[in-house]
Amino acid sequence: MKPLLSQPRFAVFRGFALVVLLTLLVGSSGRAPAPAAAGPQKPVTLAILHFSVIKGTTWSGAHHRAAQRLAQKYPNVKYVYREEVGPDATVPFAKELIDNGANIVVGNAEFMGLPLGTIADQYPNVYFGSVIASDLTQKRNFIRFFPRQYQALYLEGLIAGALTRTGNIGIVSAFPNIQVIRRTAGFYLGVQDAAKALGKRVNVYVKYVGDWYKPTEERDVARTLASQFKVDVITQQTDSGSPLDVAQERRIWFVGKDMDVVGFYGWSNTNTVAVSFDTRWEVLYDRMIRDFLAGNQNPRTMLYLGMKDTMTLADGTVEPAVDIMNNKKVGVDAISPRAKPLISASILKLVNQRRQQMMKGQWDPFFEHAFISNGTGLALKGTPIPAKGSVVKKARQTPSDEFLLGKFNFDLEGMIILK
Amino acid sequence: MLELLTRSFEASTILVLAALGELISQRAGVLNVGLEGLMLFGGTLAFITAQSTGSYILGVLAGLAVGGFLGLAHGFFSITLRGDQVVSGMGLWILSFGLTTYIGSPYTGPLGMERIQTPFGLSPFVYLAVILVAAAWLLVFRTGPGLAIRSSGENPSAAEVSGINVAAIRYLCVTFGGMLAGLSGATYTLSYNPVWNYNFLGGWGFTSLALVFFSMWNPWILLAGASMFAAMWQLSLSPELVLPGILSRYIWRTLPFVTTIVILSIISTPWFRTRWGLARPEALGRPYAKE
Amino acid sequence: MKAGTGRVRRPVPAPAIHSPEGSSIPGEPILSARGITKRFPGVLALDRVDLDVRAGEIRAVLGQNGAGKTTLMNILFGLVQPDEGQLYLRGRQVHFRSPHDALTIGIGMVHQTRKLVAAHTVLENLVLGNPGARGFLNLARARREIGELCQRYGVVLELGARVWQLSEGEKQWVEILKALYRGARILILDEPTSVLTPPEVKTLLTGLKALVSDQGVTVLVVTHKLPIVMAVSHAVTVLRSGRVVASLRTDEATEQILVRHMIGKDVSLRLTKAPVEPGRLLLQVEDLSAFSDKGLRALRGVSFVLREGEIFGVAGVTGNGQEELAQVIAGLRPTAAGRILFDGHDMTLRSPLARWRLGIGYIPAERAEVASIAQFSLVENTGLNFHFDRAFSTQGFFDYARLEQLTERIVDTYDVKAPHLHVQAQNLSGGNLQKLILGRVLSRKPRLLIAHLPTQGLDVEATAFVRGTLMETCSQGAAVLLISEDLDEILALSDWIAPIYEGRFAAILSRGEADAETVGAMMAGLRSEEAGAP
Amino acid sequence: MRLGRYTLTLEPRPTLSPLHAVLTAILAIFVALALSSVIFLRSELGALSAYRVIFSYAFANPNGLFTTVHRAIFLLFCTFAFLVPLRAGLWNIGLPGQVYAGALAAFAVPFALQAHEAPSPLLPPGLTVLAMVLAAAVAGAALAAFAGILWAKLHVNEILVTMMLNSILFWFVSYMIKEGGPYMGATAEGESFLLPDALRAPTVLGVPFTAMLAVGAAALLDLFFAKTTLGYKIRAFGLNPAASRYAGINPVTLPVLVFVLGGAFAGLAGYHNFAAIPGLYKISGNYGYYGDLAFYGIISGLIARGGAAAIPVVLLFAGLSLGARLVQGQLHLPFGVDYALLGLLMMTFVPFLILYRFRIALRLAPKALPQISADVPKA
Repeated sequence: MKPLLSQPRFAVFRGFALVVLLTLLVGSSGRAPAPAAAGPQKPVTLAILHFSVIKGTTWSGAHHRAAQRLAQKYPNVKYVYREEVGPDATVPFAKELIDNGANIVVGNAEFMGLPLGTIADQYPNVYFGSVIASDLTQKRNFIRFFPRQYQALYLEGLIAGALTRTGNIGIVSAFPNIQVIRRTAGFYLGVQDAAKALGKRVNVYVKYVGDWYKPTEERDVARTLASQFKVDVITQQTDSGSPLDVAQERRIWFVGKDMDVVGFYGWSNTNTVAVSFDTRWEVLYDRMIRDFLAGNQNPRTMLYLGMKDTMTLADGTVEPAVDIMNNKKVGVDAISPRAKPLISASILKLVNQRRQQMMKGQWDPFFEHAFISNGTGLALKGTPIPAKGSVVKKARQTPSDEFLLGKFNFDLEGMIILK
Repeated sequence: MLELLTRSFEASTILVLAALGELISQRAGVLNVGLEGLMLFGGTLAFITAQSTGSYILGVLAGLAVGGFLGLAHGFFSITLRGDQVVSGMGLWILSFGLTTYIGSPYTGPLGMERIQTPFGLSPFVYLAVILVAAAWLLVFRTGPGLAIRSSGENPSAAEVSGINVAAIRYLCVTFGGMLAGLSGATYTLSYNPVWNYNFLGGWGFTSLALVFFSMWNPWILLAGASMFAAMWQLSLSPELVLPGILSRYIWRTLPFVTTIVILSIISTPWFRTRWGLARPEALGRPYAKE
Repeated sequence: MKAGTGRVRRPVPAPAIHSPEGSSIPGEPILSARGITKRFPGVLALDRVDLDVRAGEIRAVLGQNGAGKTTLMNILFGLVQPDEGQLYLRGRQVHFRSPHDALTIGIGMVHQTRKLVAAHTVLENLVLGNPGARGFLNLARARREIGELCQRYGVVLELGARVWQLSEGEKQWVEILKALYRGARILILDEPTSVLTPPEVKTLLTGLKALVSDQGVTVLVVTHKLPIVMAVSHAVTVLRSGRVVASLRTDEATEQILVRHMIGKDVSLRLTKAPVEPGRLLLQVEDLSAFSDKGLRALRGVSFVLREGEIFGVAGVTGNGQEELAQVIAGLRPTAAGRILFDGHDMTLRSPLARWRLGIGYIPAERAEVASIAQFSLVENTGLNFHFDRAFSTQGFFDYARLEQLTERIVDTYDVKAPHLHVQAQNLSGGNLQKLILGRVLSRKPRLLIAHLPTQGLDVEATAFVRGTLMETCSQGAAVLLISEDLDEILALSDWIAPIYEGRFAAILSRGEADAETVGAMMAGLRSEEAGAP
Repeated sequence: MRLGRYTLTLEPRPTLSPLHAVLTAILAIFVALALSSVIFLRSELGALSAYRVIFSYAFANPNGLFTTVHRAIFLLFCTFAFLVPLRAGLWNIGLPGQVYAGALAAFAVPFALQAHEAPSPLLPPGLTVLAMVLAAAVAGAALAAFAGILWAKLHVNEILVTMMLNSILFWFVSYMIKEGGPYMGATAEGESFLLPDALRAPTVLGVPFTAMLAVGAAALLDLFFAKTTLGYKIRAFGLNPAASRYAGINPVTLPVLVFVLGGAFAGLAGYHNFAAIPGLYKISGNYGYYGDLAFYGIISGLIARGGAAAIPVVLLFAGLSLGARLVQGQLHLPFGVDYALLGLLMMTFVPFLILYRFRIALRLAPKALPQISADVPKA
């Protein structure tokens, strides 16, 4: 006969008692700021105002998926959203969501920054967030955020530069603005590094559509690049699926942006998509949620996160804020199995090496490379386009975030902008 | 350059198909300003059908069917109920604009099917359009039914007393016009840009309508006009190929529309009208009531 | 829906006819109507009409405007379906759902308002709807066949010409040929002479007689003109207010009898304007030319003068530039050449509004389409001539109260029959509408009145009223430019008579110089010496 | 049409009563709402609850109500922009283009005065706002007048011209606000510079003063058509251009005038939408939404056919468009619920318009008559 109170049973009982005790303790100290450890119990509602439709766009789609992942990871995080929120509806929808319990309200287009900023003071306990809006006044609970996509774009550039046979790469782009120029610069630096390593000449053509979302025009622009400029690798800085479709039709390589369209949308396959990158907005939202759960009255109001910033998902995967990704695979594995044999081992090695370095925070394409102006770009008030050939930033020098987000207004030397 | 022409032809096919149906319908006296709506609906249902069944043919048939149905509805409003044709047409446009956005939204994205074969580098719809233009010309100008159609649009009561069933002719023509508009939409979503997006036409239906007026109701001139507009469209998107760096790209983008207005104005001048303008069907847009 | 495929029915003889007049017309009827009744909203258009048409005869159907003649013919042609009654062809009951059915069994109709496609060629019009034109058009064959047909009837037509280029007489022949080409054995002609010149009328009547005697075609002629009836018909049926009031052989009838049947009482149609002392020179038209809508020179150098108190009558068949003349003087059409002086001032370039203000009033021929707005109330319609009048507006506001008073006065004075002043104009009959328009225009006290076809389509009483009013207007010192197809009207009212042909005045005759024959010949394009004018 | 022993015919109504018009419009809207219930079948909530969410947000929730009112003002101007030419028988579907033209002109005022960066010494803010409003009206009017002149002088189809102008203006706005365009905002993200605080529209109870302009215009418009000679002339022209020309109404100036008036209203809509609504205060070019919303003006114009009558209609449409987008997020419906509503409203409206104009008469048909016999000899 075993003793009445066997060890295991007793353990269970003891454990139960401890939980009850803890619960009582926590419950009684409810008015005090909750300690970080007790975070998972506190409910948080993340509200995203999508400026566009979710389905069919890479931008809002990526935000949508990010929020769903967070809701998966944190049982206490609830995700609510509104689609196609025009400027006039930003404030009323935000207020309505707050009235229904939203704690973090995020607008995923720049134009929402201003309206959200105006109501930030009215709701001191709510965090507001907007993708970068550089002319905004700082507010305690107003968070500006953006991922360093240029890092992933650099890796894409390496792969694209290695893949091209014709030596022509095309970018279907929206219209010159700082974000587009910055992204394109990252990609272009990668292409040129690959070209140098392989000892070949690669032209990068940029053709602007004039808008973010013009499916018919995007298609015609992509087709012009393919047929007139003989590009055999094409990428886009626009939002519709047309350029991808052209790549598939022309049987040329497509390099994706912002989202893994093969893995998550099934819009294509790895026979067309050589590589893509994924923007993990959840890493940025995760920072906000953690700040909120910590009861931070002063959250980090500037989140400019890159590959070295990570979070752990519900299934245990650790993911950086941006990473190359394709068909749910990351790193060198993200490169399409059909494309991989076409890329020299040295480049594959370089991709892997740079990625590892960036994830450790030891390297950055914008630190490494000089910025030499092409004489083209975007004239801003007070910041004219630097003259062609002028060195704006020397190599091995860190550009400031303010410069990258608000002043980087020129194309890098050697890019071909089609007018 | 050849490539630019190829794409112009493919773009013009969309315009030609829709405008050709409208031309026949207008020849019979029924004006359908809701062309854009019929194209949107035809394109959307063609896309959805093709994607769900994996068959282009079924997709095209769906486009034809829904276009025909909407044409028939326009016929009912304008022929049987004798309503204002512009009201009914605008109604169809806005209806289609709204409903296709709703219905198509879950299907946003590429079609994801093996491409339609392109014999000699051009989509089969291009050849189909040219054949239809020739057929329409023969029908309208060389056959008895064509004479009946033209008479119904010129002077319906004269046609009626000649033993023509004007209502039937108009119904047939407006339905046929709807079918072609549906086909045109299907051409867009299955061949020209096989990616569904809301309001994907962005005004091409109205351009088609303008082309009908421009064509002086002659299919061959229609074909020429559509090719010209499509070439202009391609030029406005890729001016660097022909005239690099003259104008802002945004100003270039306005070029096809500005040209349309200019041409519409030219063909409306008294000088032009007294020479060519007699082609306008006399009873166009007017409901016909039997005595 | 194909006609002629219906079941074959046993012959049902048409019931015997009970002619009100009693006089029986011998012969076997080819087409019979029994008890035909047709109602239109608010009107009983036909009331139990019986009609027997005999094979190979010319049957006249006589009646005033509104007697129901055209409705009856439209029923015989399948264009209108009767509410009650039956049709019999050679004793067999038939039912026409559309003109197609009637055409199939050999009934053709020539309509009063031309039913031709103006933009098409003569050949295309003739072929239209022909059973032979199902597939590709064989125009060469049709041209040959129609050429033969033309030869047989002695008609000269340019088959490749567009219909709008033809004269009215030619168009008439196109319609007749069209019916014959379709194999019509029964031909219905609705007011065939209304827009023809006297010589054209003569040719037509001769042709019709030949059709009947040589080809055995049966002809129904609908008219309100007694001379036509007397000249060609074998028998005549008189309709009045939708009923058959008489049916008799023409050789048994006299004009007086027919007039009595037609009108129901003896009415003197003779109104004649008293001669006046010519007043001040008011209107001078010098070498005026204008283009038609089709861009053709429709008016070619017309000159005349008009003094106060005079009526200047322009006689002619529609389509010879009358409409352009009226519109150019009213300011609605630009002048191609020449000038117009009003009261000594050049007003060639003045706007229509300025001309209203100067005292030029215009009554267009299309009273429902141009002179009034169907959906407007009577008050609002009156406003058409007063919206620019300072007396009727203050600070941009329209004085609707005053307008209503004026309308009421017009309705009373001009005997306009209307339920109330706010009824839509489309509910008025033609005569009442014309009286309203006349009253409205005359309320402006115009110094010059342009009256284009002022009595067309009106009944006898309304016609008399309108003519009387025109003369009264003149006696008060106004001048009238009267444009009419009705030679009687012109001759009765005008001080000066100008026959117009192809945009030119053949002559300008004083009332003493003018007689029906001369003017009629000039309307037909005969030069003055040929027409026997002084 | 034949139905058994009866024939179905349409007969024009002799008089059109206003009460009947109101009833027709209300019935049409109800039928449309009933039809669109189908949309909500996809959601777990019933249609009634969905409508409750829509309407309670649009009209009972203070946030929603303000936005509804903002949109209603915009729609009211758009409605008038469509309605005035329509009364003259002309279709102004160039609302989006004229809205943009108005906005561009309104922003041109502070731009020219250099007041978009620092308060301008040249003109006090109040006068600047006034100048902006006037400029917006003038620019909308000028753009519409272009279509009007082409129609009046050459009879170029106004639907086509205004539609083409929409596309032209869309790209012209892009030109102005992107890539170094004169109005480009600081980040060049496709938006214009931000209107300084001092130049934002004065508000009354939180509602911009444009509300008063719109409501005032509604009342004046009814008065205009019912009482003035110009209103009379426009109506006459719309019903019968030939008769109005006969009556001395100038066939060139009148159509141009209605387009000018309509365009001015659309220009005001542009001012309101981009310079008076909180959250905007700048021109944005890359969202198609304004154009789409402007098209509601066409429907409310067709339904209301009058100034004051348009007010409830635009309030309803503004609330529906806003509330539908809200339930779409709430009930996880596919995008486009509001567009579907737009379409269904239009579809039900067309037959109801015909019912308003015509009376359907069901009459006993004449007895079925035998077919014609086949053996009739030709000769």
